[in-house]
Amino acid sequence: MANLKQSAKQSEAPVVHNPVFIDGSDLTTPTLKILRQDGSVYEGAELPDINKELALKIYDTFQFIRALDERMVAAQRQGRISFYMTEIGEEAADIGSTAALADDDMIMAQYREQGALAFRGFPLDQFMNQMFSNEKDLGKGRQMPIHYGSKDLHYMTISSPLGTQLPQAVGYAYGYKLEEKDNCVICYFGEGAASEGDFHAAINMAGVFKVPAIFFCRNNGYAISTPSSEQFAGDGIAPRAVAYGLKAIRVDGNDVLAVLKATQEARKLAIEHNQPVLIEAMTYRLGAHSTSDDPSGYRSKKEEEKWREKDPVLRFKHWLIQQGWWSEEQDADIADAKRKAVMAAMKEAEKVAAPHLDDLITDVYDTPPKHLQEQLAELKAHIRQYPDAYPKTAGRIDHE
Amino acid sequence: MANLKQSAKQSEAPVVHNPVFIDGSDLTTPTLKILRQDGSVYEGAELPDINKELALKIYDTFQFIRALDERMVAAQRQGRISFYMTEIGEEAADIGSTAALADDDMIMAQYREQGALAFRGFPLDQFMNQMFSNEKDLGKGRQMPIHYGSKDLHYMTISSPLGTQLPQAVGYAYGYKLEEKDNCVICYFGEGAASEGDFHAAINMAGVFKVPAIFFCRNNGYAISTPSSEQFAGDGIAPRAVAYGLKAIRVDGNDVLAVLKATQEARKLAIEHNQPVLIEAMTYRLGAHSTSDDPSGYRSKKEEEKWREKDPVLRFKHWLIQQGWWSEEQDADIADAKRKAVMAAMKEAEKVAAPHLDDLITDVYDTPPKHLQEQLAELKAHIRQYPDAYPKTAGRIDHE
Amino acid sequence: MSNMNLLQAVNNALDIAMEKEPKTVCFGEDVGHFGGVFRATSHLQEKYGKSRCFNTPLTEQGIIGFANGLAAGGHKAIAEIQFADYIFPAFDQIVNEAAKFRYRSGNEFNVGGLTIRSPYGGGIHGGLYHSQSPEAYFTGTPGLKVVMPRNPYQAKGLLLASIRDDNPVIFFEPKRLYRASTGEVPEEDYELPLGKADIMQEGRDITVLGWGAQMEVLEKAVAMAAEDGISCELIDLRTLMPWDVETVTQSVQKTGRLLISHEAPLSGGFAGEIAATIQDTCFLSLESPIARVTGLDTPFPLAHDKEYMPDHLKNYEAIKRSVSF
Amino acid sequence: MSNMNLLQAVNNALDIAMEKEPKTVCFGEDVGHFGGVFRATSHLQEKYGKSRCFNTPLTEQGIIGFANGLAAGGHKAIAEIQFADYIFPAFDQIVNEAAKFRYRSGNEFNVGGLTIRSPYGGGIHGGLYHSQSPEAYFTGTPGLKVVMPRNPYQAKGLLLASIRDDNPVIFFEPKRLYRASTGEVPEEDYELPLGKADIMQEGRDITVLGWGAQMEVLEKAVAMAAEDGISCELIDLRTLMPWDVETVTQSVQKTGRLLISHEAPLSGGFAGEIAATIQDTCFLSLESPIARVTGLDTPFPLAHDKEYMPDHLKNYEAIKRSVSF
Ligand SMILES: Cc1ncc(C[n+]2csc(CCOP(=O)(O)OP(=O)(O)O)c2C)c(N)n1
Ligand SMILES: Cc1ncc(C[n+]2csc(CCOP(=O)(O)OP(=O)(O)O)c2C)c(N)n1
Ligand SMILES: [Mg+2]
Ligand SMILES: [Mg+2]
Repeated sequence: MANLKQSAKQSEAPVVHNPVFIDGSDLTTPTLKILRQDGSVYEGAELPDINKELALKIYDTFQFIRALDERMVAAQRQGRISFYMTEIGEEAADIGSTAALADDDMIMAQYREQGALAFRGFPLDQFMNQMFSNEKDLGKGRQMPIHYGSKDLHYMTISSPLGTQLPQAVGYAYGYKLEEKDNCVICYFGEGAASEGDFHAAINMAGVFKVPAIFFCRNNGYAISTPSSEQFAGDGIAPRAVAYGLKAIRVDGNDVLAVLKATQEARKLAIEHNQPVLIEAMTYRLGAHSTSDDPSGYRSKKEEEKWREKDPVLRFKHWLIQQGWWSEEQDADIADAKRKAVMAAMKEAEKVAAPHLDDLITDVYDTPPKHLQEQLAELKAHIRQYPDAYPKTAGRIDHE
Repeated sequence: MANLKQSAKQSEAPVVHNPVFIDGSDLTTPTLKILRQDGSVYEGAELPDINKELALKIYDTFQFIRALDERMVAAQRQGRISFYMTEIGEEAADIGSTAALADDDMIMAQYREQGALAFRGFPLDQFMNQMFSNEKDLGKGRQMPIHYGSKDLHYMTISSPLGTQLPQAVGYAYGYKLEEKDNCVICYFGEGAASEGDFHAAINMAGVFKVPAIFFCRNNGYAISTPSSEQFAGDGIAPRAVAYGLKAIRVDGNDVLAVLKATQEARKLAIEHNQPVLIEAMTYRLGAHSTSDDPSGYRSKKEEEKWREKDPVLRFKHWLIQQGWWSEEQDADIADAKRKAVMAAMKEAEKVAAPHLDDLITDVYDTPPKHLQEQLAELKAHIRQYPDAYPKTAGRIDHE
Repeated sequence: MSNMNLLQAVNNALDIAMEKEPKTVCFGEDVGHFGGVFRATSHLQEKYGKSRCFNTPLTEQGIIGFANGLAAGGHKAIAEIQFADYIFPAFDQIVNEAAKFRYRSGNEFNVGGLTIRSPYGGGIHGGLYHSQSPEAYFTGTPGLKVVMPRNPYQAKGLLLASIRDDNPVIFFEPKRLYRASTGEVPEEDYELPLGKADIMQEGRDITVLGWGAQMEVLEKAVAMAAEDGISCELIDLRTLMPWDVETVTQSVQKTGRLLISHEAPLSGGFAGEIAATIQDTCFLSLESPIARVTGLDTPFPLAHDKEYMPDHLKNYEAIKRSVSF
Repeated sequence: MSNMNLLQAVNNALDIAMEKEPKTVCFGEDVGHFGGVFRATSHLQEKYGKSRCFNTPLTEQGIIGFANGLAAGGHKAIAEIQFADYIFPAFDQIVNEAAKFRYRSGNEFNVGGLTIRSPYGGGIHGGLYHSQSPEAYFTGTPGLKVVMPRNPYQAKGLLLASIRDDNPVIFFEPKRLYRASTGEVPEEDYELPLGKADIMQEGRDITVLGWGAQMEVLEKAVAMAAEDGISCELIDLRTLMPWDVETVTQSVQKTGRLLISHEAPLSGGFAGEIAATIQDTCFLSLESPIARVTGLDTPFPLAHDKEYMPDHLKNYEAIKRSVSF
């Protein structure tokens, strides 16, 4: 079980009579590792709570996400969707941590955590509906691809502005505490987003209000082209939590068992003690930042190769095989099946119509106020006049 | 000399195979103390660079600020000025630290650092002109009392929004670095203001850009009514600097020799190594937050008394007398002289006219654009029509 | 009925809201034990406990971020920003998050339970940073409602409606009137409708429109005009977004003239939006240009605040100019 | 002269500004080695070194706070905000600090050396957060200048003028046109005046006014109208604050009609301010209501972005409506 020692309080702090500056060398942040790359477990390592079923569910999600990411990058290149972001190389981080949660713990993600949503059971066709902005998209076709959200699955809709979900997670978790629910919030963010003021506000408030929240940092080395060495001068993100009265742990983010273990322990702290925890997962964004990006402009292939050797999916596969829970044959089959399913779903989603024009003005407010109704009416009249110019909607305007 | 050890880097960090959470107990922040309350020096304490002249200049500033604060609170009660803020109890912090700087190091203060400005030699009548918003005010009567500023004295004009000066200090210090000046910026702020996002942005950027800046936190226990226990859960402010790759030191903020020593060392780090430093001065706001506030609503007289016994001015006086540099007789004289000077200056400033109406629109831009000139012309015409309604300005409008 | 000042009316509304709906939570800087720097939240912590009324750390972006999350979880989050001048660090959480929460999620999530209260406006010798009227920064953001009451009765009814409205509402309180404005206020729970202007006085010659503290000024101006035989229709807009185009249009179609007054600077102030709309809806009825009587296009000054303010004399003169155009 | 796209023109202006004035510094997210996500700062780090062109941590409030301090120290600070949609975390540093720096200090200090560049606008399938046109949030803030160019030639001349202007300037670049708009641009240093509108085409029947990327749309609409025999006077406002009231007034006094178009939502958009001013300065000349053709009062949508946009057809129809009023 995790340490629950008391924080040192000011009053007990020592006195000195000559100036001593403290700095990063006064705080050491160890990294939790459980799995070696070959799938063997470090000696003395304590395994997380995991059985075959959970292990295979995690692995299934890995495979699904790999298939999805690969396919959608291709789809973007073909011009079928406008934008995509992969999580290749980081699957163990979001999927391993979500696997430690209760199904109704709220997930507040940044944008590179489709794996967490898949683990929760978001249907493949919903992924596709979102990316194709069609009328079946839960988000009504309003946001760019990958901005998923699902109330049923307790996955807060993604918002592009970075860092904003962090103080929101504190408020959401405070709501759990008020209602004495046995739930926590997990809030994902990148090491880049951790530079936003909202990050600081969030962890400071989490410490003061003692909320059941897990702040999960994917420290993947880059924020678009900016390496973490130009993002911060400290020793990563974990020490910040210490400074604000939280507990923190650093894990090998490519080691799904370490991630799972750390998150299981963090969840206990959050739920049982209203102790907010920050987890820093050290990982690497193997792909481009997004389909709009080309990393060859700012980093070397060699660096990428070094990290490709730490592939979290492969590492976990080795362990599964060593457990006798999985085989190479099954592996080939599943990859194939996932690819086919993704392709089929994509083709389906492409056929679905765009959202109805009326949804241009719904949800701005709970009900459309008069001025929006008028603007919509005007717009419809205009579209009727120029149907060819608005092919997506012209055919479907009700002829009031 | 201060320690200049290297920061521990991630790569060297240890690996563990069982989850270990780090928290505040893993980092100890000692407090630097040099002077005891009775004016004696702790054994083994290293004194700052200080001679009789500097010591008496500091003490003179203490006395001036006490006289000014006392008088202006009374003036506010009498309705002569609208607002005032005292720094009683915290004099050692701002004055002791400014005393460690070069005269042309930029000071970017919060608002409770009139002592720093007085130490720099801001004339008494200028203090008064600002508070009476008269036409001699360098700020042209535009800001509330105590929002001083002086280009000549390298004291950035105070701005009410909290925390905003912090990232500005980083930019200003970066300018010094670009020009390879042997200067640093000192940036004062309260422990309350340290909760603003701008604080985090500032120290993170300072660490990354390695700028010659000293972030000086007056941790005086309160932000208006909010005690620091409801402001943050960590061990004060200093550990935050560690997390962001700065150096940090905590000092007894009522011990002017400790403050001076720490700031002298910090300045060396800043100037010689472009090493940003955070100084946390532990002190107490003995007075009300401002003349609009009444602290009896949120804290006990007993708590205040405890801190009154730690009076920084008295403590320093004892030391001065022990040095043979000062006497009780001189003390009585100086207090009396300061009070008289303040009173006289106040009476002078009250007589000075309000700023000219034209200054209502200057300095919005470098030169007033047409629309502002027109608005002013209209306003003048209106005032001419109703001179009695605008007594401050009606008499002085040029009769174009 | 009991006689209350505007602060008491706000406090009373919060009290009722918290009593009736246990999911209601009030927070902000110094809001807890102390009851806020203006004491709008006095005694609420005593009555409802520290978990429902509390101090926050000093971070406006954190406060509204927290409030958004709390509201998204189904609570009524009432956040106080100590002065409207200090709302800007929270600007992103308001305009990019709160305002767009429902829309971007296709209504999977919303922060309809959010209300942001903040004292605004000049007249207290506050200079640049204790005087601003930032309403127009928010009226230009689809998804937000903006409400500004003029007196205690209005404040209570509009605040209760704002809290219960299922949209994020920014509620700006005229701090100059906190203690200066008193009046009879029902003790019981009541709401005044959002989105509806209030015709305070009917008239024939010109429509005079404002909101919040400015209504007091306009009442004086209108009274002066009356002595000159000018009959003004005085309207309090109350809700600035979505605003009551219909009531204003009807009034201007009748009077043929419109004056709009606010403390915020002229350029970019909300009067511009109203004038642009009304010159369209009332083009054929307008007998003189729509007049705007506002603050100057400067930061809020201190020594010259009297000169800066759109006071009753400036409004009175503008009324006369408009009528004799 | 050489043929440049808008990005190249911006890059070229930055290059010249940095070359001529060593106190000029460019920074922002990904601005350094990589040259910015749009590559507006390409090669500047190579040429002028890492200390004068560099990446910042990912914090807009920090970037502008830093820029304010650097400018206060006498440097020309050119800060990039990666997308105008992400300018809001810096709102406080812009509207409460940069805009008021000179005024509040009585000119003891100023940040006249500050220029904030940011790509704005829709048309790149960006949805809510890669499409916004937030200019009106800034035009309502005395102390700021706001500039928006329409093509490469304008971009270079206006950006150089903005950098050298001794006031904080917000320079919004039409990202839709970054590569799409090309044209002849002088290689040498030149400036175009701030505060002056540009009459792109003279006309008799109606004044058509816009700025930035919208000018391209308006050119099309005006051409369509010309085929119907309607003679439009097309004006690019270029500087939104302080704006050229005189040129617009003179034009409307001549044509008797005005249409203003922008991508931002209608309510609270800058067209409102212009309409309010012009209905006053041109009251007796106006032959039809001032028309505003703008985005809808919603967040910027994705699937329906075409429907949302104030395209040439909507403008064309509005021109006809106005002329036949
Ligand atoms: C407030 C804000 N500023 C800038 C951006 C543009 N942006 C999108 S992603 C990104 C980098 C984020 O890096 P990080 O947080 O490390 O996450 P990662 O992409 O590595 O997963 C940037 C700068 C944004 N979305 N929001
Ligand atoms: C952005 C902002 N929010 C709120 C305020 C109102 N306010 C003025 S001083 C203050 C407390 C500051 O406390 P601290 O930083 O500890 O400084 P101290 O007063 O103790 O010296 C508050 C909340 C402000 N000026 N600016
Ligand atoms: Mg990253
Ligand atoms: Mg304090």
